[in-house]
Amino acid sequence: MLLQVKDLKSGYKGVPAIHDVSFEIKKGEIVVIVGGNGAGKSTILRTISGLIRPTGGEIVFDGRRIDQLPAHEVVAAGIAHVPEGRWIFGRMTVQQNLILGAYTQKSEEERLKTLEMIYRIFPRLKERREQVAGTMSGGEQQMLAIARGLMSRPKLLMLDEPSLGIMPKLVMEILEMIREINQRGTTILLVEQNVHAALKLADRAYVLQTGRIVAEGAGRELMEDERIRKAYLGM
Amino acid sequence: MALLEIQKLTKRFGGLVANREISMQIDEGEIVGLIGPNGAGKSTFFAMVAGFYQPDGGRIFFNGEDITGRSPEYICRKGITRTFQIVKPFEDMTVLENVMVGAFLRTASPTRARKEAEEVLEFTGLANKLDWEAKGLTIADKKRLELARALATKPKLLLLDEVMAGLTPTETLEAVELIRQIHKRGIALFIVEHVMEVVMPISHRVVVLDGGEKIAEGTPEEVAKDPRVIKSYLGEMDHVASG
Amino acid sequence: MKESKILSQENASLQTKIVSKGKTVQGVLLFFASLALVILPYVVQQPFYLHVFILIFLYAVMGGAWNILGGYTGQVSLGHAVYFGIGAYASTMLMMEWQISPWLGMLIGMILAVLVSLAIGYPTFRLKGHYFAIATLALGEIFMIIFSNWEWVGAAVGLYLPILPSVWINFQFTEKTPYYYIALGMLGLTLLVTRLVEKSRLGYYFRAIKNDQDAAKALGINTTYYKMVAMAISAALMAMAGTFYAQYVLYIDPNSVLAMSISIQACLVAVMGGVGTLWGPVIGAAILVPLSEFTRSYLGGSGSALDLVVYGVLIMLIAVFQPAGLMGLFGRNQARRKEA
Amino acid sequence: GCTTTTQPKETSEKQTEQGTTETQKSGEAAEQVSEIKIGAIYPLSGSAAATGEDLANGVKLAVEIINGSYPDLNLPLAKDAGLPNLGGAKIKLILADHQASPEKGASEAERLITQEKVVALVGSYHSSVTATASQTAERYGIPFVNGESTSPTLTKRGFKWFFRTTPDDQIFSENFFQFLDDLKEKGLISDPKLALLYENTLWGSEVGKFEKQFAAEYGYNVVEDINYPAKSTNLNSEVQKLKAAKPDILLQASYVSDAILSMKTYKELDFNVDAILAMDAGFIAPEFLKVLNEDGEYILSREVWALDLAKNKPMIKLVNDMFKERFGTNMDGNSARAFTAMLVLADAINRAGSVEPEAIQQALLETNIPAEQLIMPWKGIKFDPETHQNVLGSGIIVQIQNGEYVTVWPWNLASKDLIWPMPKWSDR
Amino acid sequence: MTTEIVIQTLVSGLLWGCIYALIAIGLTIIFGVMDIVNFAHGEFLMVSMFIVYSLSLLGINPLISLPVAAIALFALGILSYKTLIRRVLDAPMLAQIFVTFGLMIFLRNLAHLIYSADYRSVAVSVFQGRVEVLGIYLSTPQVIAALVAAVMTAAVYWFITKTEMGWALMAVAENKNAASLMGINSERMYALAWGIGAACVGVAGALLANFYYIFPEVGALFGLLAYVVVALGGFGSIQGAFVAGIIIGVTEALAGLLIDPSVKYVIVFSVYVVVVVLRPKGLMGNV
Ligand SMILES: Nc1ncnc2c1ncn2[C@@H]1O[C@H](COP(=O)(O)OP(=O)(O)OP(=O)(O)O)[C@@H](O)[C@H]1O
Ligand SMILES: Nc1ncnc2c1ncn2[C@@H]1O[C@H](COP(=O)(O)OP(=O)(O)OP(=O)(O)O)[C@@H](O)[C@H]1O
Ligand SMILES: CC(C)C[C@H](N)C(=O)O
Ligand SMILES: [Mg+2]
Ligand SMILES: [Mg+2]
Repeated sequence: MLLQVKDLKSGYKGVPAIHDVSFEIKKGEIVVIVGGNGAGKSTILRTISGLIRPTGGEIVFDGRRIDQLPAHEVVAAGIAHVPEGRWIFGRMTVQQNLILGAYTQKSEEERLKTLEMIYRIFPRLKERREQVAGTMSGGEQQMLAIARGLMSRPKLLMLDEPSLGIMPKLVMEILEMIREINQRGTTILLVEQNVHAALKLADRAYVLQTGRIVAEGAGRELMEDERIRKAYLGM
Repeated sequence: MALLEIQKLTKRFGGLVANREISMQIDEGEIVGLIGPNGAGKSTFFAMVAGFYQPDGGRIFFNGEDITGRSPEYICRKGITRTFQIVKPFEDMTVLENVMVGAFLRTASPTRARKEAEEVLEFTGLANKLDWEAKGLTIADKKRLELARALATKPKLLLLDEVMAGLTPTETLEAVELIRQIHKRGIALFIVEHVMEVVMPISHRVVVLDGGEKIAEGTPEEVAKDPRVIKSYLGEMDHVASG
Repeated sequence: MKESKILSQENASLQTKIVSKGKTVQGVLLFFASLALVILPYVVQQPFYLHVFILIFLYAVMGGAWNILGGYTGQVSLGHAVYFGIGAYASTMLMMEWQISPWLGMLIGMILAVLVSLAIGYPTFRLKGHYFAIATLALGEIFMIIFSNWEWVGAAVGLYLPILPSVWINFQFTEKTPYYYIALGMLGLTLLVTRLVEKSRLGYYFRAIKNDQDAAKALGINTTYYKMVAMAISAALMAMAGTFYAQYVLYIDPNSVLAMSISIQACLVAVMGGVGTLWGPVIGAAILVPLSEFTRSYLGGSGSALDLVVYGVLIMLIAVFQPAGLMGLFGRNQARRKEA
Repeated sequence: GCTTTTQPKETSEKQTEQGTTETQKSGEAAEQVSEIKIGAIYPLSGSAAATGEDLANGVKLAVEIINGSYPDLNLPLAKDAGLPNLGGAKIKLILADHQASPEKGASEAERLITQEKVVALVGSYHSSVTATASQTAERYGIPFVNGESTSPTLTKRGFKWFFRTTPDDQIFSENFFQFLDDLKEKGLISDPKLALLYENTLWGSEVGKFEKQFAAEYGYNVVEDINYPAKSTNLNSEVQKLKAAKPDILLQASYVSDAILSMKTYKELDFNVDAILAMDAGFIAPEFLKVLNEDGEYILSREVWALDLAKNKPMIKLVNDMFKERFGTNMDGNSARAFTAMLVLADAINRAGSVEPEAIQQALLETNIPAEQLIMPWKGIKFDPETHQNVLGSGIIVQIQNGEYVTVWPWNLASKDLIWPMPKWSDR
Repeated sequence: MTTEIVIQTLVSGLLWGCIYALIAIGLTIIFGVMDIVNFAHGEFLMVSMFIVYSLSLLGINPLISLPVAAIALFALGILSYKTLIRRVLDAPMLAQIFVTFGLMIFLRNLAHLIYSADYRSVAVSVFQGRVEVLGIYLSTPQVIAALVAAVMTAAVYWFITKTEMGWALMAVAENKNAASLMGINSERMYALAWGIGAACVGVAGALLANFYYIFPEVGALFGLLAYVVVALGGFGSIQGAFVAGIIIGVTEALAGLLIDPSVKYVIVFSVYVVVVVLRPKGLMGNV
């Protein structure tokens, strides 16, 4: 078991956003969390990565409690979080952004190797590596954000709506890429509104509704579920 | 006469030509989609139409008036309101107050502005978050707020830059319905959106940009079949079909 | 879906009830507070205490003036001394050169301040954040130097106001009480203006500009124009305070009415009380003025600067523990409600 | 004590009436007064705080001498402990800080008068602050004795309660030209080119104005006239301008920071003149020499006091010794003037035999202290009945020689010979 | 007016400009990373000068006290951050301004309390006297300060743009949360920025102490100019601060000489206003 979340409670300024959420991720899996707008998906990811402190519950990663760690130590422990809204460093170049992604990786050699790999996956970034990241288009920035998350060579990569604002052709490519990254050995926790594609991709999925997990199962299973189809797939 | 007429609009950033001699028009009551790969220049184009960027060439006419290079607020008063791809809510103000700011464009009376804002919020489904501070909204709600605020200015033409992104398919359907309702009020719409489930069913016409140039224009069906569009933008369409 | 809507409407009406109840309580409190202030001079016979109250009112007016531009509109000016100085100099010069009553002089000073504020605002409002703050600071210094060299207004020597008979038209009194009421009246006016602004379209536009200028433009707000409006109102009130100062102290020089410290004081009062709130500057002044007066009185005579050490520590403490200003202590419930 | 609390409802006329009756009441009580409160308002913090401390020390020593018994000192009230006419009542000094702000000065005056119930005030060094503080005193009808503010305007306001012991800048400026005329007579100069450098403050620009006026009157040629901003970080361009004008004599008016800075810059840029005639202030502040050491040598400054005056008046040394013992430094023109103002005030209160303001005011008007009873080189103290300016005051000129301020002019008071011209930097 | 005098003035202005730059660099670093204008910057300078002064009383050579002052100021910067600034990170900009404003009043008057208001100077200055080049006088301590300014600008610039830690600082500056997702400890970076910024002004103070008088209010003189220099150069821009320092120094000197000393600061401030009206982000600002 790579990640275990038990009875997690969290929220903002005393207002709870998720209630007693429990789920787990095994090594090598792709797990998807789906749910409507404001359900609390991003909040779960933020709590795991240490951006917000949980108000209750436990998070165990790789056999170690991480729920009280600050964000920068969570990264060091092996979790990368590609947040909603990208958060790239707009004033720095693409390459600087990427290198900062590998901040916890102290070996220069390893870093260059990872960078090479990233440039293979995202040739657009290689081409634009000297561009100031803030002037790139929305989609380009999203690529950069994912690539930067990968730079730390995480054991668990958490992606918050990576397809947001991405052109259709790339959406498929990005999801394809996620599968590829997963096949190279990185466990994935994905939050996605593009429910079809995400469920197709997922080994397992959780459905979140107003801060509570209301259903779970294998991706394809859920896609068949009548309630889910109605609530999320618009069918 | 076209509501919006654009002639050979050009914008450069240093060496990069973000928009090259783009011409197009929008008629009264029309819904036009603007699609194209990331970085194609869509937001740039919007920014020029709304007066946020000065074009390096070309002209923009609205209702027959040359509005090229006019200030954003002038253009807004004339009837074009934009939303921002990267949302810009008034964070310290409540949802209601945000929308009232929009409504104040057409009335100076706080009571009227409030009534109108409430109506718009009801219409856009934010009515239950009236007194939330805008900074506490999720991104999707912030986008909805952008839309509500823009609507409150009573525009003739609404420029929507990816306000539908980040919705579940069910929510997307609701959003499409919302856009239809807006259209019914006689407002022309110019929409940038990567979610084909939104663009294709509602657009009367679709314009496609790539690398700063207009590469195609036509009905959604025509565009969807255009090989250039498929190659550079849509890719394999299977996931679209599944919507 | 429908259910939740109804629920929230109920909630909303409940809240309005609570709010309106809060409002009546507030109204009653306000009424008694004003009454207390009005009869205060009949109760407090110590001129020094009246003096402290007058200073509180004066600084509250300055803070309130600053608040319109800095608090509501978010344009942090560190050069408001310019308008204060104009108010002080205009009424004084008009009085000395043409025997014009300072009351009229005050109005003319306010108009002049508005004109100058527009001339300052037009070029500088394209600047944002700290660039604007430092630009206003620089302009403040420029005005100060110009006045220090301008012979007609007494240059660095300053102006001694002629002592005139104590009648209302002369805006000069041998006693504190009239000054007290004038200052109180000016404060009332400032609060009234602030209230009107707050509740009207202006107030919404100001706050929109403070939050995001691009978004404001996209909604048809001519940001420069509205910033100028805010600046003009702010400048006029500041000039009014300047006239009062001149008539109260009866000696002005660039150092005492145009110095950077005036601008900073005005800002400090608003910030300590709570920017962008009606009562913030009043609370700020009510804390800061006595703090400064009494620490100086009790500790200043030693010459060890202990009073200012204490003053500095207190400012740090307030800023650290009440960063949203002391209003935060009162307004907390309201803020919670909005966030929840 | 004496109550001057006024009823806010009363009109001003009534107030005076009432004031009189009240003070009469307190006059009756005078015999039982054991403590007389006097307020002193000085810049105890802020950039002039060093000087403020010096002034406060002067006042403190005066109070000590008044309250104690010092038969060897031929000063008013030194012999007896306290004020004999008020049954040996002691003076209680209340110090207040005005931070160099006119508003705070007025505020402190207000507080001292109405809260502390002081019977009179001294202070406040900065003329701008004295202006407002004395205004407050005027309003309350409380005597204000000023010992060290030199703006001539102060005594031209027609105030009834304001008295000044020190000569003003007009007199001091004229002293310079009398001195120059004397030099001419001695053949040390013939037709010197003068340059003026003065700071852009109330005090500095008034000095500049008088210097220009007297230069014209006495027929001297001013080749450069620089009004510079106080609180400059550097004075390079000012000094370059001076160099370009090549004057023989520089007349300067600066507070201490600029005095120090200018001297450093003269040396650095090798600016030489025959003499620098300084309008005291920064040039006589104790820090001036502490910071500059030998680089401050040969400066000529107008003064009102110098330690070497003790040659003619041994009492000066006695007082200075007391001062040094208590505060660790020698007295200077500032502390000596503040000291004197306090003595003058106490003397008046004593002669009034009452703490009633009107009585003190009357006594002040009748003040006539002879030269022997002063540590100042003045002919005495006697106030002009109209302006209340001491008419017997005068200035001296001192020169820094071997780290001491020695009197060099008027010739009859001089303890050392004038060194003229001052050596070039390269020859030192 | 001879050319020689104009040149001499220009050179003096240049030297002073470098000193302004030296003082301003620390301010721009702190601003660049934290988006906070430290109003106590001038007082940091003053503290450093008093440290050098106190050590000189013990007969310690200013050359030795320079690193001591730099380290002490580094500590003061970190202390200020940990005790004050950290608590107002999420507060509005104005609250931040006023924490540092309170710190300014506090430090200034604390110095007064400890050292009294007297003016002092360092007795055992090593950098003394002046050199003469082609008839132009250069004050030795100022030349040294100017050289240090140039070296320090280069060093800080290199640090920020070329080292990973510099990038990390900039990353935190831009988006603290995003930086922490990269594994960067933003707390440490903020503290570091305050430390480095204060250390830079510590160096400036240590050099200035060699040729300038020292008293509790000395920071006020330089503080205001430092803000203008930083804003003119562009908040957060190291090179900008250097160039702006020189522009201000030269403008001040030439305006005083060629126009009138009484209005030299009018010209200086006008230069700032005119430049930012034309370039709203200062000369080299990118923020
Ligand atoms: N910064 C914040 N401050 C206060 N409340 C917040 C904040 N961010 C989110 N919330 C609230 O927490 C709840 C959960 O939000 P969250 O962002 O986790 O939802 P989500 O499932 O990711 O939604 P979306 O699909 O729109 O991104 C929402 O009610 C939201 O309003
Ligand atoms: N201010 C700017 N400076 C330099 N380049 C810019 C600037 N703004 C945009 N660009 C560049 O111009 C191109 C067009 O950008 P634009 O934002 O218009 O794309 P878009 O079509 O909206 O893309 P997306 O769908 O990803 O939002 C991009 O390559 C972008 O990097
Ligand atoms: C030189 C000083 C004794 C004069 C005094 N500072 C004044 O302002 O009048
Ligand atoms: Mg989310
Ligand atoms: Mg875009």
